Amino acid sequence: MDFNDNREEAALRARVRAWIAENAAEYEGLPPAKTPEEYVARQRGWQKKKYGGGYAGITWPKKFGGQGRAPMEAIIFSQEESRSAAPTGLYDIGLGMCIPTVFTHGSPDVIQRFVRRALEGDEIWCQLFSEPSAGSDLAGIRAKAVRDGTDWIVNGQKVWTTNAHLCDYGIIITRTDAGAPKHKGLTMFIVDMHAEGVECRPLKQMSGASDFNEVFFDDVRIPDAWRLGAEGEGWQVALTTLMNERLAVGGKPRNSPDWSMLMRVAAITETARGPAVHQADVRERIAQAYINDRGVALTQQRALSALSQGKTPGPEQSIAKLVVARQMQEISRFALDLSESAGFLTGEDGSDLARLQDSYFWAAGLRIAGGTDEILRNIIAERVLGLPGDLRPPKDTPFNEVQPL
Amino acid sequence: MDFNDNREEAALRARVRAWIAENAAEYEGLPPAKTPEEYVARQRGWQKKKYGGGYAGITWPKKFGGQGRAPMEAIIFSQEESRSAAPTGLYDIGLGMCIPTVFTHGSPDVIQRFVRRALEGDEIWCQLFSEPSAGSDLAGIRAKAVRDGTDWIVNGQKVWTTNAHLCDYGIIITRTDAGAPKHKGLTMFIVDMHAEGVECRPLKQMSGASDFNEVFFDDVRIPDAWRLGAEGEGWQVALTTLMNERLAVGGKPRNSPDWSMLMRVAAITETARGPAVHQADVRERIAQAYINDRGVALTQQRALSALSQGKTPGPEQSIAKLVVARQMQEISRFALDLSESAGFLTGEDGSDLARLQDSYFWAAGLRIAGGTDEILRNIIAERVLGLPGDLRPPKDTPFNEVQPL
Amino acid sequence: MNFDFSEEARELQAQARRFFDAEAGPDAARRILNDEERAFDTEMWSGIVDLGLTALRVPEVHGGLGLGAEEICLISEEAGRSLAPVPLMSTLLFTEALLVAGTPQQHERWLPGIADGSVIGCFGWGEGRSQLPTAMPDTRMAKGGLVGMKVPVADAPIAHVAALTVAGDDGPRLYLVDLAQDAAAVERVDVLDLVRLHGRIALDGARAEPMGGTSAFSDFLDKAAVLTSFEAIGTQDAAMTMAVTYARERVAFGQRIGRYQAVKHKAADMYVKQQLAVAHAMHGAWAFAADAPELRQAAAAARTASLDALTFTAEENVQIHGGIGFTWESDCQFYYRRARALSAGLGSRGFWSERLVRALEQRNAETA
Amino acid sequence: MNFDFSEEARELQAQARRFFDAEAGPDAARRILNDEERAFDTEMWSGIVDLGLTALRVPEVHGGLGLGAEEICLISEEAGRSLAPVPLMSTLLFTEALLVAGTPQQHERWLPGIADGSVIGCFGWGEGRSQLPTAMPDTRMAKGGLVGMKVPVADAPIAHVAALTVAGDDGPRLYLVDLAQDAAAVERVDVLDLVRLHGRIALDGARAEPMGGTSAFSDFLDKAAVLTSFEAIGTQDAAMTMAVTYARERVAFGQRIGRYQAVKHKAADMYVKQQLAVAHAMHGAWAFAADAPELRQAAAAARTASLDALTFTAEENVQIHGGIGFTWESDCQFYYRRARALSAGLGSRGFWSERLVRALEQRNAETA
Repeated sequence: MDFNDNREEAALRARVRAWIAENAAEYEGLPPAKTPEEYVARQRGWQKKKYGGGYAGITWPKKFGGQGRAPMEAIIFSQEESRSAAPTGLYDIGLGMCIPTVFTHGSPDVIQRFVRRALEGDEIWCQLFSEPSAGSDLAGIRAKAVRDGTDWIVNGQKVWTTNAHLCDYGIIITRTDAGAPKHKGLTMFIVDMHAEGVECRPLKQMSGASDFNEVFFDDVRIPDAWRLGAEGEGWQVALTTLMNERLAVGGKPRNSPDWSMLMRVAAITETARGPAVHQADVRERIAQAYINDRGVALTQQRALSALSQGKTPGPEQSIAKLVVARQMQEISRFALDLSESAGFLTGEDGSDLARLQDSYFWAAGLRIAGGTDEILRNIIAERVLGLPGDLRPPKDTPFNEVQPL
Repeated sequence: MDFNDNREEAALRARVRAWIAENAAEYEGLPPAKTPEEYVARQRGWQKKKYGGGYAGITWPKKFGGQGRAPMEAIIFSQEESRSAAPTGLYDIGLGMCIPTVFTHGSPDVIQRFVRRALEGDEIWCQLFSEPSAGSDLAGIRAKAVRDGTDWIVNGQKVWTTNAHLCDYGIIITRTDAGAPKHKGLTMFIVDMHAEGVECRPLKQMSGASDFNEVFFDDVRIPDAWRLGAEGEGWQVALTTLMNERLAVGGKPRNSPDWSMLMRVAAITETARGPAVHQADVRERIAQAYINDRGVALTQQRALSALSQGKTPGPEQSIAKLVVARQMQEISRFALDLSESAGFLTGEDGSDLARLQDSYFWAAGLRIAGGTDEILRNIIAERVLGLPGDLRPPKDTPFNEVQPL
Repeated sequence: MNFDFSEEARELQAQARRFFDAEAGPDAARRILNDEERAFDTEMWSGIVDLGLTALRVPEVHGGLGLGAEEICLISEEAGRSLAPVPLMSTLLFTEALLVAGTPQQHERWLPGIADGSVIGCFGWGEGRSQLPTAMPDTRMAKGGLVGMKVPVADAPIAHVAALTVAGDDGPRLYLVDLAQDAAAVERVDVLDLVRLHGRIALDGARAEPMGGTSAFSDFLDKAAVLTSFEAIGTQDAAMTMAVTYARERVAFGQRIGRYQAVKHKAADMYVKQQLAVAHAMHGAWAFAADAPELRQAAAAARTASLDALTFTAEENVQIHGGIGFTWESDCQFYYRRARALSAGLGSRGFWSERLVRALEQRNAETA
Repeated sequence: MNFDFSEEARELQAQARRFFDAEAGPDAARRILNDEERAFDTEMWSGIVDLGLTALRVPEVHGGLGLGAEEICLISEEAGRSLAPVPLMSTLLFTEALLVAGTPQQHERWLPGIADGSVIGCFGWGEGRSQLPTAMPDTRMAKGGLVGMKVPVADAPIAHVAALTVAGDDGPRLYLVDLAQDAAAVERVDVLDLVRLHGRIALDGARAEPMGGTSAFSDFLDKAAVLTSFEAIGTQDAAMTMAVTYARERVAFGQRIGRYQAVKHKAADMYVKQQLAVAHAMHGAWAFAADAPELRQAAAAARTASLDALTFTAEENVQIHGGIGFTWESDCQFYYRRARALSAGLGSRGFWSERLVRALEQRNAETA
């Protein structure tokens, strides 16, 4: 066992670190971008540098413009990148989920048209899957695509689309045959987000912030050449995308409260029995938080180790979001409770209390996003432990004849 | 609101108390019975006194030998009885569950033959429902009864039968038509526990104690006249019995650990941060225990009040066992943990630690007996909150063709 | 025995409920949410006053109905259920402070206005830092008046008069402060609850009159705990109903999600926690009405159990709703936020569970 | 980086597992259960010694294999999984005490016998009252020897030698006691675990040799925590496998009970708790092997998390089995009882979670 890099890893890390230090220097100490344009420009600038330096698409096949290298190299790059001031995030969904779907299921022309431009940062992508009535049950898609000559006409609504308003293209899953069984009548397309009939609206969360969009499609035209996979095979295509999502879903959101923050808040808080940090119940929560936070981080180390050894990580990874989201809600509420009525006052941005308040709201969403607590437990029990699936209504009923039970 | 008796209740209570004081005096200070015979003799003696005094079958209709009085009177009697040294328990299942089933579903002859003798204490009854493969899913009964002239021949096995070895008669549910759907092929009978082919074996629990029996039936003959309800109607008959069980299932087992016991143990226990009773986590558990224990007791007061007002208690009652069993396991484990390795040593009967150890085992069974935690939650959600039932396989498949999914 | 509310009290509750069902609820809350000023609903307030809800506890001699604790507990439950964006709970708490600790002169001065709805009261103990309701406040008598700061105080921006905790010799005690004076400056503050108005009261030598000592304050705190427990139960019941209704209708994977045990058992747990809270709150109502020595422990248990039920239900209501529950447009946020308000309003569950154990120890010591 | 065990260690684990799968498990445990004497399985013990499991950590110079912490952690996991009714864990813990704190003479005297299986060791700290492993023991030097009482001590009735905690100047320290002396009388005691033998050691002026001071004891405690965490994880995994297997087969209401989310999610929670425990235990193994300063916190986290996982799994394994799980004939009881044994063996979760927080505070202070 060894937590340190091996020789090759260390050499790579040194190289990467030097490159990042040189290239990301210009972003240090910058204030947050003031406009969406400035935000996009920074992100695009950095993506282009990565492309130029040979650090874009590190694990992608060379024929798609990638570097064809091992996952560990991508991980080391991203670890170092996240320690720097480099502006990242805008390309994560496009390059992490959309484009791999494009190069797995798209025609050679489509690959030629889209992949390299995305990798170079020229075009930004989003993923258009969730709908108001297709959340956990993603195959319940209702957005319709109807064939019209060599085009398709799309109508419907998508939700929870990250950065839709900044994107150039998206991958969209639609129902093309309502008479087929639920999972059989779906088809995936590339859609031009600037096309006529596409409207993005910010989706306001209960916290008041808007981190996502709703996207409405009103007679939007898509050429059949932009279809990904065969007609009616959209569900299989979506599974490719989602597999990449599972790998991408990380652990704890950066800056979310952890055991040390609870310890800090408890140190300055009085209870009826003296300082909070001396109280056994508070200490118990700190211990629990450490076990959860650090346990998830160590579990991720196990997965990285497997990657580093050229193995496929085991199913351990699947526990991360389940543990993290719940923990975030518990610890935020507990710390806010400790702070009594002070934890109820808002408006002091940047304070520990403000972070706890944000987390208390954010955690409620994190318990739902990317697989609810309940769906994740099902996945763990069924895929890892081999328990049978929930009893479900027959799968072969035509979608438009399904009677909810 | 008033926790005290109203005038009539107070008068009744005074009368009852005086009667019990006089009649139960002989049991005061008695050591536990040394033999089953002695145990039965004491219980029978007390039941006969109650019968003589007009305190047996208080709420039963007069035509069955009861007193035809209000539930509140039975409650007041049983409250006073439980405060006395009177030996009770052996007749609870027979008079609480079996005989009400007999007088609801038995023929006049059968009622004539059995009801009064049971009430007088001459014959002791048990309930033979559960089987190894019919627990939560009680309708999964496999014990078979086959018609033979005016008799039925019973074969099969029952489990979790309380006091079977001391009983004279039982009510038994059997499958009489395996070709009918699961709930339709059942029939209920009275069975003579002394008949040839009936064998009772003590069923040892994981604690090592044996509080129940297994009962094996090997070609046991039952006259058709002892059938309760129509052939194939056994499930409806069983529901009568179970309805009575729900009313009978009380709260916390007597002497099980509560908040005050935890407080007592914590007062003599040191932790790394001083006396346990000063520790916030221990105090939190004490508070939780009080909320659960007292909350259940107060909930039962609500039900009693409803009875006392002549109303039917609401569904509040259904929470009692769910809360109590869980709480017992938690508090026992927590207190044993607090006692560190001393809580692991056994053999000191009667000590707080020994009671906690017993409870830790008993609670694991209580979470299962009379409806598991999971079944109770289903019942609350479906019957109280009106949520739909679990999706189940079709109910009309013949029992012997059911393929488990 | 009769461990239930009287028919009369239940009838009054039903009346209030009909009113709130028609006038209040999430839609009324959303109107306030969408109003930058968070102005309270004066029309609804008139209706409440007309119903006599502010007059309930006021003795008849002061123009009220002179009713007991039972009625006011059930009205608190309805106020909680309805999310009513009016200063009803604040005024009820202020009224109880007056009844527990006020002088005859104070009664004479303020109770008639409460009864006729012209006076809005409030109660404040927090001072903007992490602090317990029974901790010694910084606010004290100096410069011939009160000096200090109280924040957050529910409904302070619209209240005429406040009961505030002030440093006494051996703990906090209550002072009555007429807010119509320059030395008691009130401004609105932002809090997690976006419907109920909160304010900061800056006291700079404000004229104030004592209302009882520390032990009277403690009695008031227990009675306030009983009332806010009923309020919390009402809010919890509304959130539970919202969750259950959605679980009965929403379909995923071809079946209503209420069929899934994960959802169903969550709902059952909401109910179990609710029923425990109700039992303790009723015990509290009885102890309040009977002036029983159990009040301290009953109030603490009621408050702890009701906060547990409300917190769990508010959080899992969002979870049962899934993505939609996490949006601004969903009503889930009202309960999620109100759960924080109720916790912050009178000390969190940790404070009350500790108070409960102290009360149990006290009783143990007395009976030993 | 390589946060995983070496191939060699995994191979050794697989070997041990094959042996235990064939020889130990619930059936072997039941043989002991049904034996009034609770005699340990000497044949199994010979097999274990032949496999070299007692010799693993003994330096080559003393006739052992001189292997590191990784191997012994994985062997502990298998010992836990198998419920093996042999004094393997006790002997491993005694060996670590010797390695951490023993003198060269003590090594010379005892290690060869451990390696060849002729010496069974044990470790005792409890004294029959509620007490923490780090509390000052009553057992002390007097009458020219040790005076006091140690109970319960796992495997004491069959052990030749013991490492016991004794009052030092600033806390407990270890003494080595040869049990072949009249002044150290051992008798069997009854405990909740009916498979693992436990005893009381009455010390009446027993000859004893010091093994290191209080800080050495503390180091030993951390290493023992790592080993028993792996043991707990092994036991937990066996109980989880039992629960999952049953849930895949048992049918109720026409479907396998594993289809019900209430059962399924319980199983998922077992797995989640296990994986957290495994991650921390591996961190502990690394810190143990690397003599890293993180050992204190890693060991405490591993122990806390593994007891959590084991307790939950042992309890819910019974629940998933329903009525049958509550019978004497079911294997559920072995895990339900062993969970108590593992908690009692080295301090409960409360002790270790407090120790964890102290370690975190210490690290915070150092890095500040």
